[in-house]
Parts: sequence; structure tokens; C-alpha cells
Amino acid sequence: MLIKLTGGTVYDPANGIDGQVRNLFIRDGRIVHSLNGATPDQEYDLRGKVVMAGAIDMHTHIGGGKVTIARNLLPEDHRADPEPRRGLMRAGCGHAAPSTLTTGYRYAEMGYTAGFEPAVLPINARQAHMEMADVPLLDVGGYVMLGSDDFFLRLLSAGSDQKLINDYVAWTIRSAKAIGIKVVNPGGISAFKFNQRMLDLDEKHVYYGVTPRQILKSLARAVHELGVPHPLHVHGCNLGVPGNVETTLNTISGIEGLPMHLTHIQFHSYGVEGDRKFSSGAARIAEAINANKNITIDVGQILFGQTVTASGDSMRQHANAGHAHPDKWVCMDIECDAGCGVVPFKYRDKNFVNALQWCIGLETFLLIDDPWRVFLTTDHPNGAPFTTYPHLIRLLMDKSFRNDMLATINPEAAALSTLGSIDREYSLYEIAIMTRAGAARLLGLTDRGHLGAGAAADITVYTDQADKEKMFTRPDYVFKDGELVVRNGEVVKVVWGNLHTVQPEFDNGIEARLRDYFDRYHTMKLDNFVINDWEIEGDGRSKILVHPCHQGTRS
Amino acid sequence: MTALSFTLKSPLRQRLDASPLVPDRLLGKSPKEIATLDLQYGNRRIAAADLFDIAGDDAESVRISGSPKLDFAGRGMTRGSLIIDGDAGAYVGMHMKGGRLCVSGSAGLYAACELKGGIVEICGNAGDLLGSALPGNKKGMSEGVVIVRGDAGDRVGDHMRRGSILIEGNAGMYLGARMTAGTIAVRGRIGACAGYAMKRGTLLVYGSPVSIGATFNDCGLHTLGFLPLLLKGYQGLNTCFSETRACRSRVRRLVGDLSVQGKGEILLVA
Amino acid sequence: MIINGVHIDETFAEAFPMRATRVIVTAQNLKWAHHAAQAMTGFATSVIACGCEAGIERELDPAETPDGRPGVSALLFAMGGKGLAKQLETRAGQCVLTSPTSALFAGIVEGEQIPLGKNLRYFGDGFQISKRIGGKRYWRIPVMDGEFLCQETTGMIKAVGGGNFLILAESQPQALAACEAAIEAMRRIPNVIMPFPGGVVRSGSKVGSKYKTLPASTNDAFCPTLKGQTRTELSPEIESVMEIVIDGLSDADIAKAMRAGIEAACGLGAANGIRRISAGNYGGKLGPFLFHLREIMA
Amino acid sequence: MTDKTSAKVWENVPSPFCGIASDDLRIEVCGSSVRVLANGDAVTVPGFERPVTDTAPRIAGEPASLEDAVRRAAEILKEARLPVFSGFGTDVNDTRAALALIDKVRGIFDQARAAGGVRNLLALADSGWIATTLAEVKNRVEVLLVFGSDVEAAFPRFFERFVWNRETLFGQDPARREVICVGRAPSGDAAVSPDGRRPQVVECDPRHLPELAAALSALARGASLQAETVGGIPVVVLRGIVERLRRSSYSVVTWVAGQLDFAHADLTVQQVCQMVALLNKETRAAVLPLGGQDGDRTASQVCAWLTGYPTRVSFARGFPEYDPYLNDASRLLKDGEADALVWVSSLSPAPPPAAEVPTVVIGRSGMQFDEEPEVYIPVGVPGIDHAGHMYRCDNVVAMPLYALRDCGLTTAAAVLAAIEQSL
Repeated sequence: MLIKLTGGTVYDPANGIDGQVRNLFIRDGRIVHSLNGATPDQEYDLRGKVVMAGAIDMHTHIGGGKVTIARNLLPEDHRADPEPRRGLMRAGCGHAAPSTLTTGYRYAEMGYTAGFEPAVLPINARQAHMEMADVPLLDVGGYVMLGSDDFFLRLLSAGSDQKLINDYVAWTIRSAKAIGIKVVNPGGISAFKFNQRMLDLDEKHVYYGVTPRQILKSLARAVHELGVPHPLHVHGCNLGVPGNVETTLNTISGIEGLPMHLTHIQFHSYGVEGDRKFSSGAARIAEAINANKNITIDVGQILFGQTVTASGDSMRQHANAGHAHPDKWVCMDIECDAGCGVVPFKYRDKNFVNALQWCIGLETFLLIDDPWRVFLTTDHPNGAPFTTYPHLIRLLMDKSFRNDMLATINPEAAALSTLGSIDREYSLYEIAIMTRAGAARLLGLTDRGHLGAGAAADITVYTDQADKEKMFTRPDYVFKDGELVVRNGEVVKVVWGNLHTVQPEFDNGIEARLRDYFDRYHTMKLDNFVINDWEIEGDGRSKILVHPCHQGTRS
Repeated sequence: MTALSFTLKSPLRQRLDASPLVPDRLLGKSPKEIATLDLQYGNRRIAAADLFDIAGDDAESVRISGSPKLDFAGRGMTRGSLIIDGDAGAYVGMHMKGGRLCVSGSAGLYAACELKGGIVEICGNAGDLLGSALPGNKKGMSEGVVIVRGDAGDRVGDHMRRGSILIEGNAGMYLGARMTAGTIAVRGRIGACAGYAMKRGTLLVYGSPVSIGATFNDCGLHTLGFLPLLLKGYQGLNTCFSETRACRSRVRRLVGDLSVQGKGEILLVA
Repeated sequence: MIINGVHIDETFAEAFPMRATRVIVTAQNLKWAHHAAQAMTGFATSVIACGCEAGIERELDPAETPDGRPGVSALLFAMGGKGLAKQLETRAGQCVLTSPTSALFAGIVEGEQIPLGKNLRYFGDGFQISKRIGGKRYWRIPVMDGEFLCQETTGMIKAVGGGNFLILAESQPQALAACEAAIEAMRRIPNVIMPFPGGVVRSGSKVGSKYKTLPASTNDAFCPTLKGQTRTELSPEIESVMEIVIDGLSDADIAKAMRAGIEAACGLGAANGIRRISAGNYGGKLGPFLFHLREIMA
Repeated sequence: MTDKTSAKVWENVPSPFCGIASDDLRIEVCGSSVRVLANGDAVTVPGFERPVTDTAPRIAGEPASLEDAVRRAAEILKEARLPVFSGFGTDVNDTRAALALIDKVRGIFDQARAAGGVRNLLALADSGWIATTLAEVKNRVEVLLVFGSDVEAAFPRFFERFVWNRETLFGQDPARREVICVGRAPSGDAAVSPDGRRPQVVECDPRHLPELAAALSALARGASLQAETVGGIPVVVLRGIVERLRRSSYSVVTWVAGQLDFAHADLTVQQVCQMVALLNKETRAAVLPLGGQDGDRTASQVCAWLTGYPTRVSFARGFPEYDPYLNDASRLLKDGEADALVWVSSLSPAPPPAAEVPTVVIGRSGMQFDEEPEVYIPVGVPGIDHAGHMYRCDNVVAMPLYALRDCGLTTAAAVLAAIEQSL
């Protein structure tokens, strides 16, 4: 199949292209320099249209047990947003914790072609993959959670050699078919099982005696030494606790230059100034990030309305359960491996704390200079459902709209925020960095997030409009691996996405040790824990894509 | 003008969603538009005239011939009157906000669920979960009055939030379960586990003896000033609860459910 | 104008806008309803120092009360809504909540709602129970004799305060007798109260004083003992003057009450030493409502 | 796997039958016959060893080709105004395929074993819970409270594998664990500790379980009850149990949802969960809701992620609608609303209920019928005949299932997909 996309205005930051009119050529799902004189099977006239790579959501809870717990917890949320069977699309439901099928359709309808699940429990990775396999139209991948699993904590507290830890980390990534390592409230999920209710960066785990700082350093080093492209993906200590900005700043300095990704940093940027002892730490965070080139972040913007928070952080979720709206929540201790907490939440624009959270997220976006190191997320669904992204993009690109919204929120919060004085407006080029090129680079996806020759033809075409929310809500065309899947915001073809993974090398000796551990303490055998290729590819839907690791390099 | 009436041509096989047949949605429609109203029946859509003989012209006053498979009758209605001649299926009066709904026979599950206003009268029996919240919802009936002339099923007023349910017959188990406020009065007997996990609200129970769970504590016999006021409020509804004799009775006050730090009360009329 | 030998002055009473509410106090019997209502409306003669003006309007039949018990209705007046709400809350809390068997209800439905049980409920220390009956919210507050039932709010409306007339007589006993007759007649008129003790005030006042700190002082022009010392309004035969002050829900209510009162006073007539009816006239400075005696009596 | 004569022995085989997904089984396969050599139990052994008897589809009792059987099933579904799909002793892929078909024909999804799950799910959707999983139980539990259930009857190896295990991660001696059975006595001795300690058993009439749960919850809240007994059990005894849980560093409260088999048991489940949530204000405790027999957790999980709702979902209107009461297959059949029944059961040999509507069975080979269905398509068993995935009773861990033999049986998923194709 040969396709020509003619005369679109291309934003392709990975290749330095900022709004140039270009033709693009697709041969059998890949972008090529030219068709070598062959007549295209299809041609699309994109004159006057904006062309970008398909968008990549690098942190979105689209699979894994906690999402299904959220689904089971919220039948009322589904009832309010039914999605009838329509054309090629099967029925489902939407809003905060949509069904997998609807998740895929809605992402694609917004021009997204990839999404990465950030909280894959090793023991539950199989479920995450099965759910993600039922998300159509989207490439997927997962970050596997370590840091509160007892095997790792035992290694660390025993003062094991970093080499051994590296082997375990690599083995886990491969067994779970992941693309990165996530750590959630380092050690805290385990500590909660021992009835510890707080665990600050330098506080000792009551049983293992190790600190979150040690855990972070050890895992960040492992990820780095294994050459895994995506830096350690960190959900830090003290999520949501006023004053946690200090913890976050200490976390940044404490990693000693190792690459680290701090996720949903909005929830970790709270000061204790003012009458209400709750204030924005965004400026200090942004300053630290601007100064530390080893750090990347995604924001985890909150937007007002009903949603559900789903997290591996059972400790903090349990602490926050009193704020559940509606009043119901689930926390779980899981398999000496991790945990989870699901707490529905309603962010209200008239509520002081929520309004300030909204400001803090936007301040963070606008105060960080380098768009290659900040990513557009709402931590779906924790800050808001992913369907709010076009609205968020407009808030970033349109200062007067932003200020109009600022005028509607809790006035006390608005007065405390510097947001109104920030003039910055994101450009289309910067949006393309944040949602495409940067995300692909951060994850080591060499053939995604750009439009150069050799890239997979995941392409989104928009009509430029003054109202950026409208523009990004409804692309004209979306191509997935070279196939037209969305036209005028409607799904016209359903394809299944790929699974992106890395396969770092490790010394097989770790397996004997793990086998014994599984036999003694776990409830399943090691061989049944490891996910086989047939489990992903067996039904012919998904393809496993392995991205290279560059072991041993240290920047 | 005569009531706009819908008479079933033959018994229903699958369940029918009768929610479009309410005054709000029929007013201003021509006979032809009404005849071609699209109704959900089983897994198909069907025109109203294919199921019903339609007569009359007063859309403020609607009558539908009953069936235990006639669901969602009166859903969300805000005005006028709707009479089900015979039985109603599930969800009769769901989300209703105003007007008057009368079922001359019995009603199925979830009658008056999440009722927001108006008066629902069920002349026969009501099924389980009368005046309750839908699964996952925390708020059941939040306003309005429900009258049951016969017996009510289990779990009357589950998560009830406000308003009154008046049952002239008996009530099943779990009367007022998880209730947060409102009043349920039962003239006849009640089943086990009354007030289960109720937080607030009043169960006014006439039939005795009843066994009340261990998580209710006895506060003794009292003459409560609010009762005459409450019962006076039911005058005009033509129920046994407004009889003057009942107004001055002493009641035994049981408080609970202590499992949820409950401040609800079961008042046993002596 | 002369009625039964009594001279009706060519003057007007001057009244001002107030805020008012009516509450209904019920109890096991009328006696205890009165105890509560009297206490609540006690020390409420003048807004100058009492915070509000209040009085019992009338007794109510069981058939007229919300809970079917004997009761009385009381009216409370104050210069502003805030002040009224505060007075109502304090008085209801100290005098009705405390009074055995009492219950307290709104006597006016319309208007802005001000708290009745809304804040009193906290006396219940968490044991209080809210009930909505017929679209209105009530609080059941546990107290030592059972439950104190109190409606959530009562309506506050615009009203008129300071309606008045003066009875000028040849002697103190005659003046008082005329006042008593007037009050008895006026008590039959709805929507008004006469807030002073027994409905009568002997210390009519004028605006201002030689002492800078006082806003009002004795109405020397009507003080019989000063006839020779000040610019008097009194003729030699007048030995005693008494005033009846009326607060009402509307100017028409006040006018009706004034007429009934003046008629009753005049009923005793010159034969009983009643010589003149006059009114507190401040030259139109006090308020916008003017009650011309001769128009009222026409 | 083509050698039909020589036996092959498989190690570490996961059981799709036992609910706790024991994966230490040793299994011998010889041709189409299967023998559990080690670690079987009363549920697992018959699950594996049931012989293959049918391999050919039947229409109205007559042998038919797969194509004809599929075509006949499609005809029935095309006509149906409310086809109900039930059974669902199945694995992940079978359920996926079924839901695709149900969506297309606007049918209703229910499971034969939904009732137990629905009790838990209604409680979950109302107030949630704080829960745990089997490995946490194995390594942490100090006091196990079994509420109103006989765990070993449903999960024969539960105590052996997760309570009386030899060692734990945190140095606890499992033999010193305490088991308290409230409301129902165990049927056997599985709950007796290795050193012979019997569990504390506090029995009552099952009628009193709701009141018992409420009383435990009230006591955990610190309420003082006037009642001296609950269902015949002295309140002091219950208070002692709550105190024991409060003193425990990690207690687990479990029940078998399918055994709390009385109307509105979700309210009782909710009370039990509330009690545990209260304990967590001071110490750690968790619930372990046990389901997972005959694939009921599996079908429920798949249904939840594909439709948003866990079970009893109707597609009659073209989008999923959840009704835990009306979308009950047996009710739909009894009230004459369903006009076709599709019974999908690749794990369990349980036949469909007798129904007066055209019935299509996509079922395990060897299924016995009182009344021959209109269409019967025998299929292989996930975990014996083909690979697959299943969820175990704690609803968290999904286990891979492997093909152990090949006797030419197709999969339920393939049959369902073929029916969808031919509509």
C-alpha cells in the first residue's frame, strides 16, 4: 500500500521541522523518503492542514487490575456515559474508567496512537497485558513496578551487590514484558503492610530498615546501568501531602545526576505557606527541573469534575480515602509484590485546594523551559480522564482562555497563584514535542513520535483552528501503522496496536535464586509467573516490538 | 378531553421500556407522532402503535395498560398524571420529579427508585428495593411520597435520602437498609433486619411484635412531639396514617444501626 | 375633631421601617406556652436598648397550631435582618428551648428565611435529628423532658415600627384606665404588638438630649410637671400623659390598631377625664410612615 | 503431542478448577486420558480426569458438521429478541469471544455462578473494601477469621497452601496462626493447625449471619450494645474476637461468596468489609473475598474490562447495561423473556438448565444433558486441550493455562467467533 499525504503543514520536532509544508509518503505502514515514482494507491490533500506524528500518552492507566477495580467500583459512572455499538465500534462505556474498547476508540478519535500503562504490578502484569490487548487502535507498553516487592527489599536490606539488583530488575522487565521500571512511594506500599502510615525520603522502612532514598538510587542505577532507555519512572513519597515539595526537591538532588522521571509531579509540589497551610511549590520545582537536565517530568494535571484515582500507592490512597467522592474506596495488599488503592474523587473549581492544584499543574507546565522534559498528562484518570486533553492543550496554548478560566475558580486560590502573571503560550511545535517527539525519545521508541523516513506511519492530521480545544478534539485523519483509522473524528477502521518492550540483558543466575524464592514464599511457580510471547501474540492481534537497550553507558 | 390511553394489544413477551409514555414527552405531539414513538422492546425498537391501541387526547393525563414487564413507566416525569391500569414492571417512577403516578396493580423491583419528587401510589404490592438507589449510587429516593396499599418487598428505602414511604400492608426484610434520612411508615408487619446499616431516618412501625437486631439499642417509651406533625403532613393522601388515633400514640424508640454509628430510629407504635 | 368630648389633635404619628417575624410557641397547655412566649418577648420594649421589640400577638387554638397543641403567636421586630435573627436566636434559645414541653414554629412562611432551629440544633450535641415534613425542615433536639421540636427557619418580612398615640387626661388614674381600655381593644387586632409593659409607655421620649451621650431623653413638652419650665404642649387641665406604641406587620395593621385603641380611649370620653389624643410627631424626621390621627379616625 | 500411545508427564501444571489456581500439579497425559499424579484435590482431580466422550457437534441430537452447527446457532441468534448467554465456566479468550458475539446479537451476559460474585460486587460498588491476596495471607496472616463459610468445602487446599505453609517471609511461625470460624463450623479438619490446635468455632443459625456481621462491625466501632447475645452467641465472645483482631498485626477476614447464599447477602458482606475497614484505623487487616470456581472470576474480570460492568450485562439496547437482578439468566428463562439460550462452558461439565427456548451449548466434551439441546458443540478445555488464562479466587492473579493434549477439539472462542462471523 502506497499513500501520499500532500501539502500538509508538518510539525515534526524530532527532525527539527516546525510548520513546514511537506509531502509525506507511506509504504506498507512506514514513512519513506519518496515512492520512487510509483503511483500512490491513495492520496490525501492536506493543504492547509496540520500534520503531526500520532500522539503518545506516556502515563495513562489503561490496563491492569486497579483499572478494573475502578470499573467495578463505579457502575454509576458508566451508566452516565454509555457508548453504543456504532459502525465498526463495539459497545462499551466511558468517562473516568472507560471500558478497554472505548478507551482505544476515544484515544484514536483524539489522534493518539500510543499509550503507556505506568503501574504494571509484576504479579499482575498478565492482566495488564490482557486488558491492553483489548484496547484497539493504540500501541501500548507498561512500566513494571518495583521497590515495594519483598524480593527487592530483601536484596537491598541485605546490602546486595548492585549487579544482583540489576539482574533482578532486568529479569522483571523481561518477565513482565515491560518497557521501563516504575517505583511508587518507594518502600511505602510494603511499609503500609507493616502498619507504617508515612514514609518520607529518609525515613526507615520499619521492617527492612532501608529508606526510600536508597531504593530510588538503587533502582535508578539499575535502570541506567542496564541501558533501559526510559529512566526510572518515579511516583515519589508523600503524594498529596502539603509540604511535599521539600521531599520532591530532595528526591531530585538525591538521585545524584542519574536519569529520573518524576511522574504526576503536580501531586508532589505542595508547600505549606498561607493561612490554609497549602501553597504552590511549582516555581521551586520548575527551577530545580530547569537546573537538573537528568530529570524529566509529567504533570498529572487536574481538571475539574468527577473522576477516580487509581494508584499503586496503597499507603497514600488509604490516607486519602476520607476524601473519597462518592464515599467508597478500595485498597489492596497484593502478593508481597505491591498494592493498590482506588479512590473516586471530585475536583471542584470552588474548592480552595482543588483550585490551587489546578493552578500548580499549569504553573508547572508554563515554568519549565524545556518542552522535551515535560509531558502532557492528567495521570488518567487520577487528575482527570484523558478525554480532557484537548481542553488542557487549549489552557496551555491560549493565555486569554486560561485567564478566563482562572477567573472562575476559588478566588483565594487564584489570588495565591502566579498563573495569571505567566504570559507563556505553548506553540504547536512545543505541543508536538510534549505529546510526540519528547515522549518517544523518553521511552526509546526510535520509530514512533516522528515523521522521518523509517518511522511507523502513526500520523495525525488536524485543521488548525483558533480554538485549540476544538482542533485537538477532532482530527481530520489518523493513520495507525499506515492505515487510515479515523476520519473527521470518527473511527473508520479498527486495528490492534503493538506492544512496546525492552529486553535488557542479565545473568541467568538470578533465576535459580528466584525459583527458590517463588517456591518458598509465593503462591505460583516462577515458570507460570513469566509471561510467554504466545500470551501476547498468540491470537495474532498484538505484535511485540523490542527496543534496544544501550547497556553500560552513563551520561 | 379524555386521558391519552395506551392499551396493550397482546401480552408482552420481553420487557418494554415505557419511559417515553409520560405527559412531559407526549404533550404537543400529534397522534401520528405518538403512534410512531420508538420504544425499546427486548432487543428491538418498535413503534408504539404496533404494541398499543392508542386513544384519547389529553396528554396531561396518561393511562397505560399494565404488565409486569412494563418497565420504567413514569421515568423522570415532572408533571401531569400517569395511571398504570394493572401491574407495572421494574423501575416504575424512577427519577420522577413531579406529578402523580398510580399503579392500580402491583409494581416490580426498584419502584420509585431515586425518586426526586411527586407522588407514587401503588395500589397492589411493591417489589424489592422500593425507593432505593441504583447499584453503585449512594442516594436513593430524595423527595416525594410513595404510598403502597398492599405489601412491599425487601429492602424498602435502601439508601433513602429524604421523603416518605407509607406502606399500608406489610414490609419485607431489611426495611430502611442503609437509609440516610426520610421516613418509612409500615402499618402491617415487617421482616427481619429492619434498619440494617441505617445512618439516620425514621422507621415508624405499627405491627407488633417485631424482632429488631442487636445493633439497635432501646431508648424506651415516649410521646414524641414531631409525630402528630408528621402524620398531619400525610393528610390528604388518604392513607391510614393520618387517622387521629395514631397521632397521639406513645412509641418505643430504638436507635441504630450502631454498626454504622447510626442515629436512625425505629419507632414502634405501642 | 372631637370624639365624645375628646379632642383629636391635628397631628400624625410617625413610624419607621422594621424587619419582623412571627413565631408560634406551643406547649402542653396554654399556661406553658405563655410562660415561654412571655419570657421570649420580655425585655423587648424598645430597640433603643433591647435589641428588638417583641410581644405576644394572640393565643392560638390547637386547631391553628402546627402540632395541634395550644399555643401563642409572638411578633418580633428589629431595625435590620441581622439584628432580628440574632435576637430571635438568643431569645428562642434561652426562653423557649428551656421551657418545659415547648415547641417552636415559624409563623410566617414567606420572606427571607432566618434561623430558628437551624443553629439551636447544635444544643443537641450531635444527637439532634432533622425531619422534613411537608417541604419544611424541623429539628428534634433531645432535652431532659423529651424532645424540643423546632422548625428550621421562619420567614422575615418588612414591617413598620413606632406607630403610636398619646392619651392626655386630667389625672393619672384616668389616663391609665383609658390606656387599658385601648390595649384591650387593640389586642384583638392581628399583626400588631404593643411592646411596652402592659402595652403602655409613660416615658415618651424626644430625639436627643443635653447630655451628649444620650440619643433620646424625656419628652419634656408632654411632661405635666414641667408645664411652667419648658415649652409645653399641655394645657393646664392635663395632669397625665401616656403613650401606646404599636409595631405592626404593615402600616394598615398599625392604622387599624390605632383606630381601635383611640376609639376605646375616647369611649371613656371627657366625662372620665380624657381630654386629648395626640401623637409622637418628630417633624417627619423619624420615618416615612405618617399616621394622621384625624384621617385614621375619619 | 501427536503420540497417542506413550504417556507424557507435565510438571507445575496450573489447575483451572480449584479456584486457588494451584500450579504445582503433576499430570500424566496418555492419548486423551489425563491423570493427576500429584497435588490434586477433590475439585481438581475430576476436573482434569473427566474423559473426552464427544468430539462431533450435534443438531437436535443428530451428528452434524461444525459448519452446520455454527450456522444453526447463528440462525437461532438472528431470530432471537432476547438471547441469554450463560454458563461461563470459561477462560479469558472464551469470554472475550462470547462478549463480542453478545454485543453483536444484543443479548444478555450472565454466569451460572454469578450470584456469589454479585453479592461481593454489590458491596464493592457501594462502599469498597480493603482487601488482600493469597501470597499476603501466606506470609503475613496472624489471625484468620472465616465468616459464615466452609472454606475447605469450596477450596480444599486453601489451608494447606496459604495458612499452614512451612515458612514465611517475615519470620512468623505459621503453625502458631489462629483460625476463628464465625457463623459456621468447618466440615473437615483443614483448619486444624499442624500441632493439632482446632479453630475457635462460634456457630449460629445462618439466618443470623446478617445480624452477626452488623454486631461485629458495631463492636469494631466501639459501640456498646444492649443485647447480650446475637443469634445465640454471647456478645462478650464477639467482643473478644474483635479484640483479638485488633491486637493482631495482620488479620484477614474471608468468606466464600457462593456460600453466603441468602437474599441480600451483599449487605452482610458490606458489614464484614466495614468491620475490617475500621480495624485499619489502628492496625492492619484485610478482607479476602473468595470466588473463582469454574471460572466465575475470569468471566467477570473480562466482562468488566470489556463492558465496564462485571456481570449480568444486557446489550439489548446496543450498549451495556448492568442489572444484577433482572439480567439473571435463570429469571430470564423462568419469566419467558429470553427466547434463546447459549450455554458456554469449556471448563465445567455442568449442563444448561432445562429451558423451553432453543438452546445452543458450546460445552466441554462429555457434558450430559437431561434434554438434548438444539445445538451442541463440544469444545476443548483451556488448560488441558489448549492454552489460555484464568483468574484465581482473589481476583488479582491471572494464571496461564497450557495445552497438555490434542484430541482434535476446537476452542469455545473459535466456535463463538465463527458464529459471529456467520451472522
